[in-house]
Amino acid sequence: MTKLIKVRYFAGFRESAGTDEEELSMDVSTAGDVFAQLQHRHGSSEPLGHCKVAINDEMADWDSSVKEGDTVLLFPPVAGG
Amino acid sequence: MTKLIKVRYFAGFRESAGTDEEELSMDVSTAGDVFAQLQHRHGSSEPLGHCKVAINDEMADWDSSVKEGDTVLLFPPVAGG
Amino acid sequence: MKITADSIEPDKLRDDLLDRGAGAYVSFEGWIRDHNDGQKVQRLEYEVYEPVAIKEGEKVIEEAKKKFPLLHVACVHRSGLLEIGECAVWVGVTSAHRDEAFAACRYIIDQVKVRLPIWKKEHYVEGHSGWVNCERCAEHGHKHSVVTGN
Amino acid sequence: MKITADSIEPDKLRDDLLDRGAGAYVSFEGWIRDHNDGQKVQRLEYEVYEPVAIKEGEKVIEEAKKKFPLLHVACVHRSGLLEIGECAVWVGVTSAHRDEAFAACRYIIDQVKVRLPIWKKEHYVEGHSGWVNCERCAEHGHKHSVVTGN
Repeated sequence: MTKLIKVRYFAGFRESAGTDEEELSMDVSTAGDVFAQLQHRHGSSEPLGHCKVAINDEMADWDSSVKEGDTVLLFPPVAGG
Repeated sequence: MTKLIKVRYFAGFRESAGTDEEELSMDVSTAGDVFAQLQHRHGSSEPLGHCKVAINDEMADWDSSVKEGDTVLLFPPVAGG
Repeated sequence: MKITADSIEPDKLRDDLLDRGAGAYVSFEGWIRDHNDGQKVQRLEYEVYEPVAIKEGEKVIEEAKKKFPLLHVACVHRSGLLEIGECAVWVGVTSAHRDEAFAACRYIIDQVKVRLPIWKKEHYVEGHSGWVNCERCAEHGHKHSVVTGN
Repeated sequence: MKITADSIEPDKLRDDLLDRGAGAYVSFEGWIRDHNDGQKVQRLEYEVYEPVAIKEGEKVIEEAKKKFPLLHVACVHRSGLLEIGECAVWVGVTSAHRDEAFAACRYIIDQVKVRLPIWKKEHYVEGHSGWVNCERCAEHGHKHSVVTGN
């Protein structure tokens, strides 16, 4: 089912996407689906296992479901400190 | 063999000896002998294993030998920090 | 948990943790090194997604308080451009005894480094720059995604 | 290794350890708690035999430097009468990475506490006082030799 999803990119992902956010109509059910489709679209090779995701500013899992109107935040490997 | 030994007491040992240092003529060969004789003399019950000893300002072992003119420093259980 | 674009002042942060019941204070500071992985670093740029970094940092602090009997805990992380020698992250912990202060301080910095949405881009003396990948990923032999020319 | 009768100022001591190659700074401070073993403490008196305390402290620092790849290390211990909340001992360590900074800081404070000729007498709110026995002895259920009336 196609949903309108807002996607936000950070750090290296923003650089490969060429934008920090976009609104997309996507046929996805989980956060992992969003990652997979956008990885293909933006040609990024970062493995999903190294990345993290948040939905509407809450940390989420890759199998968390995504619904119409959600904002999905794609975090490349973090490196604080 | 009897030797002239200077003995220095610290913390609780000073309090039980009633002095911080004394010169004694002792029949001893090791630092442990000094400890044993003075423990008896001053009625202290601190076990040797909890205490430490230095000879002439260098940390020593209880079986280190003591010679004429040495200064033996008797350290009750330490508690820095 | 605080994110700040201003200099971290450890002595002031320490004073907020004073407590008559505290016997131990342990602090960690992460400083900007002049080298990493054999490359000379000129400065570092931290990108922080604050809304989630703060929430996740508070979660880490709560976890530490549950695991260890602590009196006070605080953590501050910088954002923006940092020069060599600057403090990028500070963690301070007080407790009655030192065991738990050391353990909690270590727990917090370890978790902060791998869980908070914070990224650093190293700017090298040679002119290029690169995003530094996470420590855990590094263990899998997967370290830099170098971007040249900036 | 330094023994001092004056207040310890951690922020100044920290600044002596700054290094462009340092990525991690870990510090430990021992503060005077208002209680110990269920007794209310009013103040603490540290007796230090300086000639041996300094030698033994330097030995501990050298051991830490051999065990871990450190950049800078320092340790300061107070002597004399201390009030609740005062810093009795400070240890600061810098290194490239945090593993060794945490491990070395911990090693140094642990050794300082059991090896240096330093004794503390607790003065209790109830009026009596007592020499505090070493931590290791305490493990053998042998804690205070209380002297009453002072």
